[in-house]
Amino acid sequence: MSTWIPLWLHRLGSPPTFYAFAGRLRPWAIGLALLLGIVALYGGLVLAPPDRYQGDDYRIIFIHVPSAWMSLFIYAVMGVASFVALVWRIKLAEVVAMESAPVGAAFTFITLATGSLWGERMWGTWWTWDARLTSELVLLFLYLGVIGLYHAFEDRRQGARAAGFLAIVGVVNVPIVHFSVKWWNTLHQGSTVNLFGQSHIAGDMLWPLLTMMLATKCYYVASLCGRARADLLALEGGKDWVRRIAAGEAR
Amino acid sequence: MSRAPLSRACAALLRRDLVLAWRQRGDIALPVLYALIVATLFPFALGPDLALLQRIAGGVVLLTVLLAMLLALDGLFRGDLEDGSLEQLVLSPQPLAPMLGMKILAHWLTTALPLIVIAPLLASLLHLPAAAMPALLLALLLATPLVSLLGAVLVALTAGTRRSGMLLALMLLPLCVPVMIFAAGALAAAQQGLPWTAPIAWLGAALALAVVLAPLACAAALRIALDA
Amino acid sequence: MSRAPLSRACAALLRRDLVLAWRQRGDIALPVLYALIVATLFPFALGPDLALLQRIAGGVVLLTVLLAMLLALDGLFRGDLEDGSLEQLVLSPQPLAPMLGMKILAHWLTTALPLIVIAPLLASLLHLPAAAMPALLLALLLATPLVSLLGAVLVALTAGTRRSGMLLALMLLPLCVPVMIFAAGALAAAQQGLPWTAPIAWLGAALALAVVLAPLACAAALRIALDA
Amino acid sequence: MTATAPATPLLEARALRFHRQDEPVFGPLDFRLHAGELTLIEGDNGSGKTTLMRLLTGLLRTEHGELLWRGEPLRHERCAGEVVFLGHQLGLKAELSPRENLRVAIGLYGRREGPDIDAALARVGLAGYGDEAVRRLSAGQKKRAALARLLLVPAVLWLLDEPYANLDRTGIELVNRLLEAHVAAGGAALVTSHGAVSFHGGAPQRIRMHG
Amino acid sequence: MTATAPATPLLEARALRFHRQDEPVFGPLDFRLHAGELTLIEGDNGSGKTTLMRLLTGLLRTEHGELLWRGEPLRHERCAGEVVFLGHQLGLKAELSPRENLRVAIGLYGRREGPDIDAALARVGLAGYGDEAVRRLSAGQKKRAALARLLLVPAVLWLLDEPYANLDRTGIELVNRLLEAHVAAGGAALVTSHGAVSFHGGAPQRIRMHG
Amino acid sequence: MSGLRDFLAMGGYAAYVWPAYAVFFLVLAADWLAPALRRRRLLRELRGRIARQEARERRGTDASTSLPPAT
Ligand code: HEM
Ligand SMILES: Nc1ncnc2c1ncn2[C@@H]1O[C@H](COP(=O)(O)OP(=O)(O)OP(=O)(O)O)[C@@H](O)[C@H]1O
Ligand SMILES: Nc1ncnc2c1ncn2[C@@H]1O[C@H](COP(=O)(O)OP(=O)(O)OP(=O)(O)O)[C@@H](O)[C@H]1O
Ligand SMILES: [Mg+2]
Ligand SMILES: [Mg+2]
Repeated sequence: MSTWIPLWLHRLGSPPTFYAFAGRLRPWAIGLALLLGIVALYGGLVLAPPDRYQGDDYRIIFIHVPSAWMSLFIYAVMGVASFVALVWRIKLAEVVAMESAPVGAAFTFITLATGSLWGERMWGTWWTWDARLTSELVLLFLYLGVIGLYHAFEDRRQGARAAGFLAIVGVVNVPIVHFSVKWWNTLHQGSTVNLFGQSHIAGDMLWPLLTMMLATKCYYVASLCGRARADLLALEGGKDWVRRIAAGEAR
Repeated sequence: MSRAPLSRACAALLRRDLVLAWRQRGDIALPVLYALIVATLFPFALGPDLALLQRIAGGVVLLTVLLAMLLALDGLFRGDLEDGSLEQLVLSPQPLAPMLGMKILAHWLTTALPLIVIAPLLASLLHLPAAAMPALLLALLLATPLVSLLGAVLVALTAGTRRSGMLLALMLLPLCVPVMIFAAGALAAAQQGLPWTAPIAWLGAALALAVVLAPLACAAALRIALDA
Repeated sequence: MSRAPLSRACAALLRRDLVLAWRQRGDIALPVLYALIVATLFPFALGPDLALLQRIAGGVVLLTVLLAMLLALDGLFRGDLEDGSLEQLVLSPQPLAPMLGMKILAHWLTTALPLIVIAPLLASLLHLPAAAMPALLLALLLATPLVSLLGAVLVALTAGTRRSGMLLALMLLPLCVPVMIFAAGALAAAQQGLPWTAPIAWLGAALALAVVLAPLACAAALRIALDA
Repeated sequence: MTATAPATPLLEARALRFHRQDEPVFGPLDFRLHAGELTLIEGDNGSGKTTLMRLLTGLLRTEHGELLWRGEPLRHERCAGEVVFLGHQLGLKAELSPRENLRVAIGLYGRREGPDIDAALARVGLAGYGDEAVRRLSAGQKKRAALARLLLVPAVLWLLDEPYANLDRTGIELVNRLLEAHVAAGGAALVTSHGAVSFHGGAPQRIRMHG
Repeated sequence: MTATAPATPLLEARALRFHRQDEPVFGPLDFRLHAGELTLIEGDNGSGKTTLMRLLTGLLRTEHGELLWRGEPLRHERCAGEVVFLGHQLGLKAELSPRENLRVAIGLYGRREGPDIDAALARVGLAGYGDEAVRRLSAGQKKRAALARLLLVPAVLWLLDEPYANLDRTGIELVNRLLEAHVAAGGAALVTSHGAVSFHGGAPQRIRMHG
Repeated sequence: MSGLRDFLAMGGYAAYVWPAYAVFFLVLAADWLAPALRRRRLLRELRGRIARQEARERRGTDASTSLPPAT
């Protein structure tokens, strides 16, 4: 047990192995994501009753909140992977960090867009400069900065190092987003879902929310697999295994 | 044969940058003039409503100074990168972090300091109440080196790239927001006659941290950037 | 052997500048992001008072776009001057004025146009009433090329000097004030529901004049600047 | 190539001097350059070779002495398109590829009959580098990309300021062959260099700066 | 000069290769450079000479093969102050005078006993140009100002990338004499060039890139 | 049928709810397609690079022929 896990990780760390592994994992992950997503949407859009105060409008919650969680979760993953990449110079960690960024940015954008739509109805304005909204916007900028920096370098590994550096510095923002509602008084509502304690939300709204959260996690894994595969091709362009793939797909 | 002591090297570098800035004093004056233009055009853009101007004066001065600094930030390493001086600096037997600290200091002295000097003028152009002036100056004295230091790290990160401009701006935004919030907070409190030491203290603490860490981060970032 | 016709030369130059801008699209995005930063920081600087913001929104957007353009103006000829391309252009068998017209056009397309595109976004970030939007866009569409054209003449004049930055800013200020006054006038009128065609018409007339004269002046200025 | 009457020289300098802030840069020079001739400008570092070149292009103004183009005072409009200049700064955009740079040059200067861009790139030894950004080329490769311009644009007079710098031996050979072919086809060239020229088409005329 | 045990070479490369995005730039190289030796790096344009130099300074990271400095892996901290690099970009600030530029170099790198700034400027033929802005010097004069740095800073290893480019004949002579004196005093030098070297201190070792 | 219409009307908030869902799905779809397109482009570029390298290697072996003929 204590020996095969490092061994397995080491094997997986080799790009061609990971390329193949990700290729096999991807269909499963996206399949699961779709399945969970459909179930959650059915539960959220059809089964769950209208909210007592908000009517049907609250149904945005089923995408807003999981997206918001993912935007933070993915940033954390990216930060950890960047740290590993900078300290131990593991190519795969670089790939995971850098390819997480676009997915995270997508979820952050969704959070902002859906939040705005919701806010237009709930608060009468689609944007205010309160702490939660602003720090989430800053999160988007951080993601974009990481992506931009990565691609701005000619040498990808150099880019990964520079962007990883930025990602680590930006980790400070993650707790700020999460606790902003607590630290400052904001228009945005506080924590309602509590994984460990009592959640302040009806059960038939809670389960689709949690299912959707799992679906987005699965989607992240699937998307990351696809992106990492593409990135590995770019990164290892000179290696034989990639050239074989290139030659193979020419036919 | 004699090794160059660190202090001598720092002095040489600081002196070089200051002399260079003096030779190209037109370029130092640019941010100052830019700030002046903003302060001059503002009343035209908004119409000459005195109470309105007075109300927004503090924020506008802060913002203007910060933006004028950002303008100049981009050039922090550009010249040295293009003519090969940066390579010579990195290859010198001196530790890189203090050297970069000197460069940042020179940059602050030549861009931010003139801005701080004219800030009272800008403020009175916009009819800022005199009572808020100390808070404004103190906020600027703390906020500008903070922006210089943190900005330098980002500039170093983008030094090796082609598309530095956009990236820099992208990365600077999240950085400026908190600085702005604290500085503007102090100013607003002062304008309303409330105590304004707390946000200033926060800025001071952040500055102390940045003085120590930013040159190190800058050196690390620059080594990454040059490795191409 | 074939002489290059003027139209072909114009197309080649325009295309070159657009391709270059695209390759360095980070640098095009810089003014846009800069404008975004200003619009983002403004509410922090002033505090989130909706009515106040709304009141100054139009002027701030105008000013921001203009300043962001000025930012980029400085680089209009710098790159070409440094790598010798400008000499090659001047020595080519083409009349210089239309060539420079193309460069100015490319510059406007790559800096001002993106700014105009995001201007509505900026405006709504600052809660500008929707009714004022057409006036804002029209004012920008006329004011930005005017600034590009007049600015180009000044940039050409200062191209050969070392202290370009300050000079440029100094000379631009008196130039921007009238543009700003007319544009802001139109906007203020629109915001109050008054007719706003007169100031816009003035801007249009100035633009028509500038389109004809500015490239000629620019060419003359550039020849002077290169003779050193 | 445009044929010129052999009597009037393409370019003629009479008592040409240049002062910079009243300090003389180079003394009075007299020379004539006919079509089909190559002239070397020789002189130590700082003797004014580059300055002379810039004067000949019309970028600097002639204030003392006379400079005639086909017998008439040299003005930019008169010689435009017939002169091509390659200086210490190569005039290549670093972000564009050699191919794109050459395409712009053709757009501005027109195109001579003869090789197309690909052939010109191959001739200067840059086959395979046509689509790389110039920024990524080595110092000598950049120089070669600039030389390719000479092959493509229709110009009678080539003004080359140290064309040999940064080139390897085959590159130096290449420049010599390019010059020979240009002169043989009736063109003219003024070249500064510190000694790499070996010219097989008759002894070139020499201008010594600083006597 | 610092004396080294003759057994361990100053600089040693073992199977040194460099790849740029997985494309090989130059093949495996093996060489040793002892104190008191001069090595020429030869190769065509684009063969990787400049890249090799940047690798030797530690600006680029060695990823394949080994690079040893006095027997230990080359790291910047280890060789700092003992190596001086002169590349295609001269590292001079255009707005400062040669004298000011050299003063900065001394501040950063320290000063060897020997000539002072004025003497060094005179030695490279820039007497009288010490206070002119570098921007106003000719191409060759700029190069000479950069060469003066070699005379002033204490470094054992000189890495010179095309030191002869843009120099006139006396300038080329000057570089050759500088190299001889440096090597005679126990220094070492790596020089790339396209053929201007004439060295009187024994036949230099040669490294062929793309051999 | 009216069930579906009610469902689509979202209690009067269709204008908020459905755009939100549309954003969600469109953005994720774009995210999903991006790597596939990039992969195609990468492989195409890679094949070009291989071809270029082969051309260079060929050029390397008979470098003398690329010289212009001496007159
Ligand atoms: C642009 C506007 C908005 C943004 C950027 C935004 C952002 C976020 C973020 C980042 C989170 C996750 C926080 C965390 O996990 O710590 C979140 C959660 C949440 N948001 Fe929003 N939001 C916006 C508008 C709204 C609106 C208008 C509502 C409804 C009135 C809303 C309701 C919620 C709820 C209920 C949660 C879950 C809180 C929890 O249980 O932790 N949001 N939002
Ligand atoms: N920054 C860069 N990015 C990518 N490729 C580069 C870069 N610099 C050089 N190259 C490529 O690497 C190879 C070696 O370049 P290098 O500059 O080391 O050559 P060199 O031997 O110094 O040539 P020269 O004699 O022309 O100076 C060339 O093919 C060049 O195109
Ligand atoms: N922009 C300038 N401003 C003032 N003086 C200059 C300028 N450029 C050159 N000089 C001076 O004019 C003289 C001639 O310079 P020029 O560049 O013409 O020399 P050159 O013969 O080309 O030398 P090299 O062989 O080094 O290229 C030099 O003494 C130089 O210092
Ligand atoms: Mg010269
Ligand atoms: Mg080289």
